[in-house]
Amino acid sequence: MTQDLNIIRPYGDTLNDGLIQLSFTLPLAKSAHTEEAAKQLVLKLGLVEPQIVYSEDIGANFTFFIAYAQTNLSVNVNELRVIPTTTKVLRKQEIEACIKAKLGRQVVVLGACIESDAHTVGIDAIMNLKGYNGHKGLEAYQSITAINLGAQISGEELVVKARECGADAILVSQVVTQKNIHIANLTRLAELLEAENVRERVILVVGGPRINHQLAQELGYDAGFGSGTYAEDVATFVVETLIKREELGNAGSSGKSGSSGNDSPQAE
Amino acid sequence: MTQDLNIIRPYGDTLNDGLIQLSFTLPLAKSAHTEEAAKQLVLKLGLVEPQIVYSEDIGANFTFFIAYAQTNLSVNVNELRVIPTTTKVLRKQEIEACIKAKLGRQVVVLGACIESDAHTVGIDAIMNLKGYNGHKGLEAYQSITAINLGAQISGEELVVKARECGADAILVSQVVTQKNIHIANLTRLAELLEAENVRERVILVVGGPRINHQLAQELGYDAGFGSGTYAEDVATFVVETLIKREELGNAGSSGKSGSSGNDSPQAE
Amino acid sequence: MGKLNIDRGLVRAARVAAEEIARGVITRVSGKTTTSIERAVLRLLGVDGVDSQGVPLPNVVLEQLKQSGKLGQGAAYWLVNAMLAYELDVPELIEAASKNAINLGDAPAQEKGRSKVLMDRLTAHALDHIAQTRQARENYLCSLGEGSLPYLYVIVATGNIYADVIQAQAAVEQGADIIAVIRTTAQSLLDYVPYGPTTEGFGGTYATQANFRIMRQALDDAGAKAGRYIRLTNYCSGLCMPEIAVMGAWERLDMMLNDSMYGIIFRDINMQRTFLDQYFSRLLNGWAGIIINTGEDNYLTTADAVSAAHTVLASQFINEQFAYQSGMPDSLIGLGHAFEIDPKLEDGFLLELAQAQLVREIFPNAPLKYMPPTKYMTGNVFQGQVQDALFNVASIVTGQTIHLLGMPTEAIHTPFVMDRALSIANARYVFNTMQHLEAEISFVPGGKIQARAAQVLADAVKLLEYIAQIGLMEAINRGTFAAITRSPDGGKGLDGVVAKTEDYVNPFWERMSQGRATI
Amino acid sequence: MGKLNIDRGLVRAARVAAEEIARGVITRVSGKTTTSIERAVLRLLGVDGVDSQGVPLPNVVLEQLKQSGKLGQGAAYWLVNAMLAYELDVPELIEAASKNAINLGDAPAQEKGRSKVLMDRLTAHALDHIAQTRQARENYLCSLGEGSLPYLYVIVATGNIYADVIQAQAAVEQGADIIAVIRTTAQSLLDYVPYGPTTEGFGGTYATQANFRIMRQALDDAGAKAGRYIRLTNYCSGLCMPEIAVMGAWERLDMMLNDSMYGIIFRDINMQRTFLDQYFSRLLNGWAGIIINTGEDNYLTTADAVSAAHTVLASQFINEQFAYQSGMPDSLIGLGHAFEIDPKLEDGFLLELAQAQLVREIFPNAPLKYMPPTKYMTGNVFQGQVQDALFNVASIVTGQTIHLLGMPTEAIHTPFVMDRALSIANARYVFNTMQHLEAEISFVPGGKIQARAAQVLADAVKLLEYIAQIGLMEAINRGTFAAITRSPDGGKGLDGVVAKTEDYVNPFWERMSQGRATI
Ligand code: B12
Ligand code: B12
Ligand SMILES: Cc1ncc(COP(=O)(O)O)c(C=O)c1O
Ligand SMILES: Cc1ncc(COP(=O)(O)O)c(C=O)c1O
Repeated sequence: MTQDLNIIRPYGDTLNDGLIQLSFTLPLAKSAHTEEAAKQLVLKLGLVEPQIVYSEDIGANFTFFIAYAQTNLSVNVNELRVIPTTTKVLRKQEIEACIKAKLGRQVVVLGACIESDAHTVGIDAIMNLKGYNGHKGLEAYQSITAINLGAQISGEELVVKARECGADAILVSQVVTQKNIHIANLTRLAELLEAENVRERVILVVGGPRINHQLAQELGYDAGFGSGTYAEDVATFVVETLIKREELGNAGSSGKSGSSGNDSPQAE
Repeated sequence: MTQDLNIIRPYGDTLNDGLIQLSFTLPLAKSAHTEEAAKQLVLKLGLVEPQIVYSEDIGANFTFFIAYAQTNLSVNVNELRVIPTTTKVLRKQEIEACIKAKLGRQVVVLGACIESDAHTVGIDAIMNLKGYNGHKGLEAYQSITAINLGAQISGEELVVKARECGADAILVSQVVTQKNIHIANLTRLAELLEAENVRERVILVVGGPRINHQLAQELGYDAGFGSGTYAEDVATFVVETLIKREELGNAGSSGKSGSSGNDSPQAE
Repeated sequence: MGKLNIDRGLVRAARVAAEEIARGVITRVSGKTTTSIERAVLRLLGVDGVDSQGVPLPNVVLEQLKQSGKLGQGAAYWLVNAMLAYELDVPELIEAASKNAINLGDAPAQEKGRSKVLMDRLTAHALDHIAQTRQARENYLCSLGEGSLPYLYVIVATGNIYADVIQAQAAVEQGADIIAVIRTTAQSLLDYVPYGPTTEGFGGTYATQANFRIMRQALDDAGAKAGRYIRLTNYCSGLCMPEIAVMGAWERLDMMLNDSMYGIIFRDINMQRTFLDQYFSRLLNGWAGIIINTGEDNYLTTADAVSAAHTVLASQFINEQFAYQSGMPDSLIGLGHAFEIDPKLEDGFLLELAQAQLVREIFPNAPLKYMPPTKYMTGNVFQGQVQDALFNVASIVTGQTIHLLGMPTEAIHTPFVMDRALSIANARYVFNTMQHLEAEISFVPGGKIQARAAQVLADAVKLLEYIAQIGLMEAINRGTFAAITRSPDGGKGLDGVVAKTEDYVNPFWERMSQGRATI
Repeated sequence: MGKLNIDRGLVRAARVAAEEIARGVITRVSGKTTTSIERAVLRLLGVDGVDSQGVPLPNVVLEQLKQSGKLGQGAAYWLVNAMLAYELDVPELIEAASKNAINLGDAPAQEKGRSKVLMDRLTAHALDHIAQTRQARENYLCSLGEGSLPYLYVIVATGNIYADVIQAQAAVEQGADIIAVIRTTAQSLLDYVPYGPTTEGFGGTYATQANFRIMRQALDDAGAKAGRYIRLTNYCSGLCMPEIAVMGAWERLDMMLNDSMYGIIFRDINMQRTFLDQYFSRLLNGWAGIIINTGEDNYLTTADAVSAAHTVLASQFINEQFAYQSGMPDSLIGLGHAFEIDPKLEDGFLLELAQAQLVREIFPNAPLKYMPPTKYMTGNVFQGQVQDALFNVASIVTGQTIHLLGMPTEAIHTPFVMDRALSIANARYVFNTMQHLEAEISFVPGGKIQARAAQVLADAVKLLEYIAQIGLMEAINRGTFAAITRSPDGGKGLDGVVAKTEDYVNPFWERMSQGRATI
């Protein structure tokens, strides 16, 4: 199958058939009208040939729908801009070698699950010795001093600790996202670090299942990592960024410029 | 929950949150670019806050996506026009009584699963004695002569049989819909009946899981019935229509006018 | 040994009755052949291609012979005779015949000895080719290995063979072991096999030899990449059953849907025609080492899975005996059954288990084919995943062999590429997490499961004994299976049933059924 | 009797060790009370509402007493004493106190006899009220009946109590038997209970008495319509555990998440505080006929379900003994466990079955709470349905009592109204189609399932005996549960642990633990 990257459409069983499955609930009791409303809604999304294949009254004046429909829209993959955190993830040994060769000192990384969030499994997967899926965590790196503060750490505590241990990088985790609480928490932290003059001195990284690099940058973080991240992904980013900053001989100000607006950490 | 019928939106867990689940496949191997393409596609559908919650490389350069997103669009339920086949479905005894009182003769109904389609379970559910889900089929109606031709009946055969038995109504079933073969089959049958001058003399009804009344009317049928239809649904429609036509004292021409364009069989 | 503690005497009684039933049918149709068998013979002898009108050459030749009333001696006789008479090889002869330059039936009779030599050579050539194909499969299985049991069987059905290939390759990457190319709705009633690669079908793709070859190649490639042999399946069914058997043997199909009664019941094909066709095609399938899949699952789409459970079992006994009549070994008899009990029925799963285990214990060496829920699937694709999950559980817990994957979208459309991926993930999870559960559990003596199994078996025996009395044809006439009635002289394709003459020749029939009950 | 053929001697040994462990802890913290217990006492005596700053009155009063160092005698003592001294009823007194017009600790000591009379009256009043509430539940259960086992338990978690009500009512119509209102992420570490109806929370809704009442009413209505009693659940957990027990008893909650160690391990709450709080709250829960749900499932979110299986069992034994210490009967001890084995593990389901059956056989009279897969759920909602289906299978096959429904969207968001509908349909189908499967199957002697169960039990006994030796506090300090370590003097809320004086008064504690081990 040769694929025209200018026109990428969903695929059911035939190229460009544009087939999509949807499901949703309408706050109406089941009736012919409700069914028609569901169909109209699908049409309003610009989809064609809507098929309401299932509808069920799920109580309390709600009707659940499953639909299939087609889209004539397409995406031009050649035009997409995706910003990678790094061009190539290094392996543990490579990272260790890199730190020894280019930095010649311990890198201090501070991790925490902030504010009301107590989901530590994710940050533990990155920080703790054991790691995740057979990928060791940062504690296993000889040239990294990894300090994991654990759950429900307030921004204030984090600032104190970061100063105390002279952190090179702060890794924060946010898992609960309901009502966008993660956005509120992350924004508050970024502002606090700024106000406390810590922001410029650290690489600030956030991770979690609903986090991605783009969102992180929008929030003023240096990088963001989503589901399936391993310690080496973050370590590569941290170490490469540190080296670049030190090479510029001017960690403070270049760190600052790297913290926002800049598209790719590589491009600094 | 009081609901503004002018603005009906999907409901996740809060009124008007507009939440929708989608899934689709893109014909691209999994990569950050493909993921971004999926997100862009969701945005192109006019949805906001797209969350790609799952992506999987499913082989042969396909990636499967599951997404949740929100719509700000809404449907005005007060403005929807839904055409019912009948205002109220009669029960078996009522139908029988109605035929005796108002028509005073046997009603002849011919059923068939047409062309290449051999899915007889649906038409059997309507026609055969046993019926469906405890609802007896038309064969169980004393005042209805129900003739079920079964599977894979060509339009030509149907015309011959309809003439032979003096059918009042022809009930056709179409279950296979791939590549819209049902549309082709149904259109062909309607044209054939027209050409053979049978169309005006019968009530023409179609049923099947992907059929609805609107589609049927667009194709020149008097009525269409979808999933979960029972014999009494069709019988009510057939009998009421017959009575109206006979009351107009002019079965031929009113039958004709009822066959297309007319919104509601009730409105005749 | 078994978990159900079934009465082995009843199982023997069932086989005795079924043997009598099958033999009765074969005896009754003996002395006849069919146009489709003769076309199959022509194909085996090398007749292939289409004429200028696009009519397949086996049909062209057959029509010539039929019209001149000469079919009774067998197409093989006339072909070989004419080859000798006109000193032409098969393609030359057929080309001439197709242009009406030659009428096969008009050729002067040739010397018997010469005929026999040529006939033997052509027959040996064809059977060798099949044997080589079979060997090729063995070699692949040896070098590549295969998926673990139960085999994951999925369908592709885009209507376009090239799109099917893409779907199939994705399925293999997802973990499928067997790919079935579903046939377009209209094909089974065609009295010829379409020719060449095809790109348009409805609810399926035409079964053509070219399509078989294209898919075979694609699956060999995908299998090599995946490191396991991928089996290919199609439908040896409908009016052209024997011809498709030839094509399947040629193109190394590994399985074929092939039932002794499906065409009669579900396609209203004449029963004499079907019984003859199934006999001959099973000879071929057996020879080619092709596993047949019987179609008892279909009964449960029109009849109720609880009340008609014994008809499924009875039919399996009959299908087994028909296969034995054609000399097939147990290892090729993929009896079909299905998980089709109403999900709303309390303890329905217990009955499913009872049935699946019963079939497993009665046919321990058959590569049973277990069909997923279809009838009670709805447009609720999420709930569909659950129904399919329980089907997967039933399969692994009762040790089924060929596992046809249920699709969440069963009630909606033929599978999308993502539907198959979801189904395969479903089955792989269930099979893996319950890998050795079968060995871990036993059924309580005298419990609901054992009682149900005993009942179904007893009812099946009763039914078989009744059928043995009245004969299978009459039994079908009385609506015994799938609640559908068919008369012995009704249905499509009766005009293709032809009386054999004394001197009827069919070298394949002879060779393949050596040492077995012959018609 | 059982299916696992477990060593009953080991079960006894486990209980002996667990009893020693629980008693050891209770002994060690005896002589202390906590701010939260005292606030609970105040609530029981009628202190409710907030001051002009929105601070809950139990906290206001408590702070007064604490600041003047008078907590050691118990809040009840000071409240009653001041009531007599100033001749005020509770609301009047508290209003005055909240305005700092009166300091409870400053009131002159009143005559013991009068104090006792008033104290007894207030105590009886409170306990009567609880008894009436309990009776109301009994009446409902009698007149309406309840859902069949396992009970279908779903959560609502919109953050807004009014939206929760809508979700809950839909869930009841869908078939739910139990509604849990999940608490907002931040609440468990608050050292006060928020007041009034609330409409904003994150990942859950604040637990307030008003919210309890609103939901109770809604469920009574929905239950009346549905024709079955609907149970309401919330979290008796965190720094305010005892106060929430009071609120739950008042507002007729039917179940409470209430664990002896969860707060220590997962919320880093000080262990002395937690052990005291859990003791007192269980006294109340027992008195109110509220089923507690323990939180062992949580261990498996940080530890591995296979290698840490025995820690779950050991913890269940400990939770059981702590409940016994508070005088709870088996029928209220809803021990928790979970279906959390990696779906990729071969034969993982066998291990799940072994564990669920083991717990069932060891705690035959406990209303076990079985938790669904969460950790290995992914964004693949279709596959999620399959994981949940197998969980449902495990539950019905091992006779669990309280079945917390898995949601297909577990890895994505708190449940949408449609997610719940799908989950309930999933479970109802599985339970119905497998209704009597449990009675039908037995496990092969010495098979993988029995062997696994034996191993887990043996390991649990070993662990319990080790903990009995070093003491539970030290064991937790060494990271025995959930791979998390906590020190006896670390964690939040230690400042709320207060030494009792000789003349400490807590009329509820006394009344409720009559005839039982007291602290
Ligand atoms: C385990 C779990 C818990 C455990 C947490 C134990 C612990 N110590 O962590 C317990 C039981 C305590 C818990 C409680 C709650 N939970 Co919870 N929980 C989960 C669960 C099942 C798994 C999360 C997990 O461990 N994933 C595994 C890890 C490895 O994945 P991860 O977190 O995504 O991390 C990876 C990446 O994201 C990334 N990453 C993550 N952080 C970071 C940081 C950096 C710097 C980097 C580089 C990378 C990185 O790398 C990791 C490895 O690849 C999820 C559901 C699910 N299946 O996802 C719900 C879930 C996250 N919980 C949820 C909720 C609501 C809660 C509660 C609020 C419920 C309640 N009201 O009681 C409470 C409160 C907890 C609190 N105060 O935060 C919701 C969140 C909904 C939302 N989207 O907002 C979820 C999605 C469940 C649901 N559907 O309702 N939970
Ligand atoms: C049973 C079945 C079969 C049986 C049919 C037996 C028989 N005698 O009917 C068998 C096994 C033979 C079969 C074969 C095939 N089938 Co089929 N089959 C089904 C199945 C599982 C159930 C259909 C059914 O019986 N439903 C129950 C009845 C009661 O429902 P119903 O038809 O919707 O009828 C109700 C209403 O629609 C309405 N109604 C229907 N007709 C009429 C007519 C009138 C006048 C009125 C008023 C009402 C009415 O009332 C009925 C009662 O409420 C569906 C999947 C599914 N779960 O839906 C696939 C399905 C319909 N089959 C399908 C296909 C592709 C085929 C094949 C083409 C596959 C192949 N290539 O071999 C073949 C060929 C058949 C052919 N030539 O038509 C596809 C169709 C895809 C599509 N959308 O185009 C489906 C959806 C499966 C799939 N996902 O691939 N099939
Ligand atoms: C044996 C057999 N043949 C054929 C088919 C397919 O139908 P058709 O005859 O339309 O190819 C089936 C149904 O699945 C079957 O079981
Ligand atoms: C016993 C117990 N308490 C409380 C909770 C909830 O956490 P939180 O303490 O944040 O309310 C859980 C987790 O589900 C639990 O099991």
